[in-house]
Amino acid sequence: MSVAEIEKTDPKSSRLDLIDCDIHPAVMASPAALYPYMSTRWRNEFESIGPRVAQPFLRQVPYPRLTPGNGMRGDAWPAGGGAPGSDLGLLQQQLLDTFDISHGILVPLTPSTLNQGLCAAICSAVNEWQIDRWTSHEPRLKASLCVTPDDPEAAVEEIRKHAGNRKFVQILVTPRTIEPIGRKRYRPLFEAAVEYGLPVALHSDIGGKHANSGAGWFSYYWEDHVAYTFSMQTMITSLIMEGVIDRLPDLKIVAIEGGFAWVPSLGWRLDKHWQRMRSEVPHVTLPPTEYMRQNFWYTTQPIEEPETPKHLQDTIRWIGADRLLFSSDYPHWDFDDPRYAFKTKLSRADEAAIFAGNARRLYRLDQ
Amino acid sequence: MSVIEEAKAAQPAKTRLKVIDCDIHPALRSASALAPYLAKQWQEHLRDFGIRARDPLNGRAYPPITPALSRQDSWPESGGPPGSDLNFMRKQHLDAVGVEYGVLQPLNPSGREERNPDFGAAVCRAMNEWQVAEWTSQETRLKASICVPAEDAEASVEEIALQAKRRDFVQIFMNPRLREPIGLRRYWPIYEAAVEYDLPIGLHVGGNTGIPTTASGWPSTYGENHFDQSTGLQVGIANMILEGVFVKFPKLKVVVVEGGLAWVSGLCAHLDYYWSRLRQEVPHLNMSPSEYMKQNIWFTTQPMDEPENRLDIVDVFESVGWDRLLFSSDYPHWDGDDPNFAFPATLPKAKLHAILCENARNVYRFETR
Amino acid sequence: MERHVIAKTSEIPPGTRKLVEVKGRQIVLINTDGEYFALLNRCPHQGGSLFHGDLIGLTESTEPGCYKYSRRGEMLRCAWHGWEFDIRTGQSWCDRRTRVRTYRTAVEDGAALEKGPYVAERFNVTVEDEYVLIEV
Amino acid sequence: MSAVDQTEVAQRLPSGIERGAIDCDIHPALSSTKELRPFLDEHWQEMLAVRNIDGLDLTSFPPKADLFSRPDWRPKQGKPGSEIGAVKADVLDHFDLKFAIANCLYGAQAAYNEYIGEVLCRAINDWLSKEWLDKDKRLRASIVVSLANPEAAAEEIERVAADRRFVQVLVLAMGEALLGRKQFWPIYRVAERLNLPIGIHAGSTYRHAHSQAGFHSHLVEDYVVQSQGFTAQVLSLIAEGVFAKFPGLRVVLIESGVTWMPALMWRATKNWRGARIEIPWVRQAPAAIMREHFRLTLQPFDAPPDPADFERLMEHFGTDEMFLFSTDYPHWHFDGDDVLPAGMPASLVRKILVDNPLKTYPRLVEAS
Repeated sequence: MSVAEIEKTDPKSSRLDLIDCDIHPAVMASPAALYPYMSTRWRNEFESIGPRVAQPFLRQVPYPRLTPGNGMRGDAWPAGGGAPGSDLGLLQQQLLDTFDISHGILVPLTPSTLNQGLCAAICSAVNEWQIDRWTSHEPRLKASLCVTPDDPEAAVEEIRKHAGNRKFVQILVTPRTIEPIGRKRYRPLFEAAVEYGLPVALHSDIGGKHANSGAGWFSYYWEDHVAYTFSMQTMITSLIMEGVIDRLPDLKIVAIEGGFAWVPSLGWRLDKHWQRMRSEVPHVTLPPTEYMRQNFWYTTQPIEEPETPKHLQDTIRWIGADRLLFSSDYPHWDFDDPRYAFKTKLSRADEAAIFAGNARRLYRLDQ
Repeated sequence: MSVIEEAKAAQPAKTRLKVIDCDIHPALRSASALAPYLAKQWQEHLRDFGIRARDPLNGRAYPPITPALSRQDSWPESGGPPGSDLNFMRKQHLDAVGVEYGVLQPLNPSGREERNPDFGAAVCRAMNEWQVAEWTSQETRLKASICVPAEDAEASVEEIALQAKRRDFVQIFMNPRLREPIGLRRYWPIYEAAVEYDLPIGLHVGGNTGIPTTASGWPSTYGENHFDQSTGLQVGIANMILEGVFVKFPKLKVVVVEGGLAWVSGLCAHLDYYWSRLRQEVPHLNMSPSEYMKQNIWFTTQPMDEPENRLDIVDVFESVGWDRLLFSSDYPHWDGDDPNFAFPATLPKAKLHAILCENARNVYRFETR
Repeated sequence: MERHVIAKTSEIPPGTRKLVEVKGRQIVLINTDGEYFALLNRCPHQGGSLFHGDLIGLTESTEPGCYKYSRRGEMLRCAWHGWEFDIRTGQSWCDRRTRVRTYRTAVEDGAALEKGPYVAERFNVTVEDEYVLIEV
Repeated sequence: MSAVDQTEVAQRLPSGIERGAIDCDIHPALSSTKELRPFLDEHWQEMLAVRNIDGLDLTSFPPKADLFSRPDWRPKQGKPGSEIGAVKADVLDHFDLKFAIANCLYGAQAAYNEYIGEVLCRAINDWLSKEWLDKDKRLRASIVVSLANPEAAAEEIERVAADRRFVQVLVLAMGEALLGRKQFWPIYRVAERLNLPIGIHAGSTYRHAHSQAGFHSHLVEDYVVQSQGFTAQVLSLIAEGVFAKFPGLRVVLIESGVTWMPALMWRATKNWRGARIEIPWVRQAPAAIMREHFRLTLQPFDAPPDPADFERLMEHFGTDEMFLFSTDYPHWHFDGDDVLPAGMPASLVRKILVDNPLKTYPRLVEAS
C-alpha cells in the first residue's frame, strides 16, 4: 500500500484568474453588529423574542454538525476571537491572498424568520452591513442583496433600494420558500431581478417550513447534507414548469452550495416527463434542458467525488462547462480548495471558464 | 332513567318566524355537470386530472360517516346526489322550514384548493356561473357565494370584481385553512376587495392544504378530523386579528361558518390574556383581540353544541353576543340543524328572531344588494 | 534518513501538539499520553490542515445504536472535511487506500544527542533537557 | 446461458426483447372497493356500504393522465389495468414474459385510520391472489401493507407470504416517517427471513409536502421530484443501519427513474468520510451499500438523449447488477416496443431481462 499524498501546489501559480462565488461572512454569530442598521422596533424584537424559525432548537441547528460553530473549518477561527468569517484580516489572508482571488462573492446566511416584518428588517440590515463592514474595506469582495422571498412586496422594495449599487452583484434568497418559488406569488421578485439585470441566487438552506424530504424528517446530518440538493431541484423544476423562465427569458438563476452532479439527471427527467405531460404545462414551450442551458448556473461546492474521478468529466460535459462557477464555501467545514477540489484534469478552456470566466460574465465584474 | 322525551319544536308551526339559512350546500348532479361552465382546455383537465389538492386520496382520505356526508333522506328521487335537485331542495328544506333567504356554499369541486393556479381560478369561475345559472336565477330565495382561488389573491380580486356586480352574490367564500395563516399580507387584497364591494367573507370550515389538521400531526379518524377542522377556524380568526387585518380593514365582516360556538368565549379570553403580555410583538393592534372579535366577526350556529345541560347553550349565546349569531342548517349534511329543534324552547322570542334572521339580514343586507 | 530534533519534550505535554517545519514540510507533532506521533500536516484529500483538527477516539459499532469507543486521542480528524486518520499509522479510516505520511519519532536526552548525528536547525541542544526527534 | 446478441433476439420477437423476460412492475387496477367485498368481514362490508368508502385512488396517479395510461393500453371503459384479458394481451403475451410482478397502487396504504388501511390491504392481497394470480400462472405479486402499525404489517406479510407467488413487500416512496426508522424494523425482520425484497414504489401519502418548498402546482412536477423521496429513503435505510441489522435485505426502487443515483453515490460516500462518526454502524462506503442492497426498475428510464452516453452512465453506477426490467404497464413511458433504452449493450440485455430479477427475487427462482 502506498501513501497517498496530494501534490503540493503553490496556491497562486496554477491559474491566472480565480473568482470565489460563495464566501460566508459571519452574520448570526454576533447579530449585535446588525443592530445599528435596524429600527428600534425590530431591534427590540430581535433582542427579546429573536428570529423565530420553524425549527425546534433555539440556539442549535436541527442536525448538530460535526465541527464547532455549526460546522466550521477548524483552522478558520480568528486568533483574536469571534467566529470564523467574522474577521476581514483573516479572511483576506487565509482565502483571498492565499489563493490570489480576484473577486469573492459574499453570501450572508440569514434565518428564514417566520415574522415577515422582522425577516425583511434582518435582510435590510445585512445589506447595509455588507457594504459598511466588508465591501467598502475590501474591493475584491462583492455583496449579495438579501431579500425575503415569501414577502415579495418587501423584497422588491429592498431590491429597488440597492440595485443601483454595483457592489451588489446578485439577489440572494432561500430556496426553501413556503411554496415552490415558481408559483405566481413570487413573480414580482423575478421581474425586478430582470429589470435590474441581477441574477437571483438561491443558497442551500438548513431549514424551511416543510420537512426536509417528502417522506419525512431525517435523523442525521449526513442525510440532511445530501438533501440540500432537493431544494435546488425543486427550485429549478418549479421555475421552469410554472413558465417563469418562458415569461422572463433574461432571468439568471444561480444555485449555490448544492454541488452539481445531480443536474444532468434532473434535466433528463424533466425533459422526459415534460414531453409526456405537455398538455398540463402548455406554457412551457421548450424542453426544460434548454432553459437549464440558458438560464441556470451552479456553483461547484461541495463538489461530488466519484470513486473514479474522471467520471466527473461526463457530468461536466452533460451540464456544460459554461454553467459552473467555482466556489469555496469558506469558512465552512466542507470547503473546497481550488487546487484539489477537481480530482480530474480539466481542459485549459474549461478550467478558465469554471474558475473565473463564467462568473466574470454572469456578474458583469468587468463593468 | 327516564325515556327520552319526544323532540319538541321551539315554536309552534302557526307562529313560525322567518328563517335565513346561512349555510346550504348545493351539489353538482355529476362531475361532468360543470363542463358547460368551463373552457374546453379545462373540461379536459377536469376529466383527466380531477382536482389535485394536497391530499393523498383526492379528498377521500377521511371516509365520511355517511355517503356524500349527507342525511339519508336527502337523496332526490330524480337521481343525483343530495343537494343537486332544486325542486327537491325547495320541498324538503326551503319550504319545509320557511327559508326566507338561503346562502349557498358550494364545496365541490373546489377551485379553492386546487394546486394548478389557473385551473383553480377556472373552477372557481365555473362554480360561480353555475350557482347563478342553476340556482339563484331559478330561485330568488337563494343567494350565492363568490368562490375564489384564495392562494392567488390577484385572481381572487378579479373574480370578486366580476361577480360583485350581480345581486345574486352576497359573500366571498373562503376556507380558514390555507397554505399560510389567513391573516398574512398575501391575502389582504381579497379583504380590500371585500370592503370595497361591501361583501362579508364567509369563512367556511375546512381547507385541504397538506398541513395536518392538528399541530401534532394527522388524526386517524373522521371524527377527530371533523373536530380538528374547527380548530383551524380558531387559528384562522386569531391570526386575522393579530396580523392586523381589522386594523387595516375596520369595516371587514367575517362570518365564521360551521365551526360551532362553544369555543368562542374561551378563545377571546386567551387572546386577551396573551395580548396583554406580548403586546410588543403586535404593536399595531389598537384594541384588545376580543374587541375586534365583537366588531368584525359573526358566527353561524351549526353544528349546534349540545351541552349536557341543554340550557347551558344560552350562556354560550350570551358570551358570543346575541347580535353575532346567524342561523345555519348545513343542509343536506348529516350533522345539519333544524331551526325548529336546534334551540331551547325557552329562548325569548326576540333573541330567537335575531338569530334566525335579523342578524343575517344586517350582515348580508339582502334587500339593498 | 535524517534525524531532526524538533522540540523539547517540555514544550508539548501530553494532550498537546505542535506544528513544526522540517525540510520545507509542515509536520504535526502530537503527544498522546506520553507517546509522540508525527504526521504530515496535509490531508491527502484536499490538503486541509490536520494540525487544526480534533484528536478523537475511535468509534466503532457492531449494530445500529451501538457506539463502541476506544483509543482516546488516537484518531486525528482533518480540520476541513473530517477525514479520520490513525495517528499510529496514518491510515484513513474510511478509505483503506489512503494514508497520511507519518514519521518515526524518538525521545532522547541532551547528553545522548551530543553523540549525533542529528539536525537541529533551530535548537541549541543542552544536556539537561529531553528532546523529540523525527526521522525524515 | 451466455449473453444473447440483441439483433438475434430482435429477430425472434417483434418486441425486440428476449422471450422469457421478467417484468418487475405492472399495475393491476382495483376499480372500486366493491371488488373487495368478498374479502372483508361483515363489519367492514357494512361500513364500506353505509359510509361509501370508495374511490381511494392515489392522488399521485390520476388514471386518465397521459403519464399513467398509454393510449393503446387505455380500455374503452374503466381504469387502465383493470381487466386481466387486456393485461395478458398487452404485456404477458405481447412481450412473451416468463413472469410479471403485479404492484397494486391503491390508496389503502395512505389511509389515516390504521384499521381501514390494514383491512383494505389485507383484502387487496386476497383479491390479488384470487382475481389475478389464480388466473395466469405468469403473474406474481407484491404484498401491500399499511405502515401505520408495523407490527400488524409484519403479521400480514407473514400471512400472505405463505403463498409463494407473493415475491415482495410494497410500500410508497413518500410516507409519514422515513423507512429507515426503527419503528419499521419488524417489517424488515420478517421480509429478510421470508426472502422478500422491500419494493418502494413512487407515490405519496401526502403526510408531507413533496418538496422542501411545499407543493408543486403540476402533476408533472410531482413526478419529477419523486426522485427526492427515493433519495431520502436510500439515505435513511443506510443511515439508520437497516442493512447492518438485516444484511440479507434487498430494496427495489420501483418507478423511480434511475439516473439520479450515481450523483447520490458520490455525494453520500464523500460525506460519509467526514460524518462517519455520526453513524458508525455504516462500515462500508454508502456507494458500495447501494450497489449491494438496492435495485432499480427500468421504466421510466430517464436517459441521456445521446445513446452513446448510456454506457458512460452505466459506468457511473459501477455495476450492471442493479437494473431490473419493467414496462410499468399501463403507464406511458415508451411507445410500441421501445421498452429498452437506446444504447443498451447486448451483454446487458439478458442481465436486465432475466438474471438480475432472478437474483433479486429469490421466490422467482423456486418456480423457474
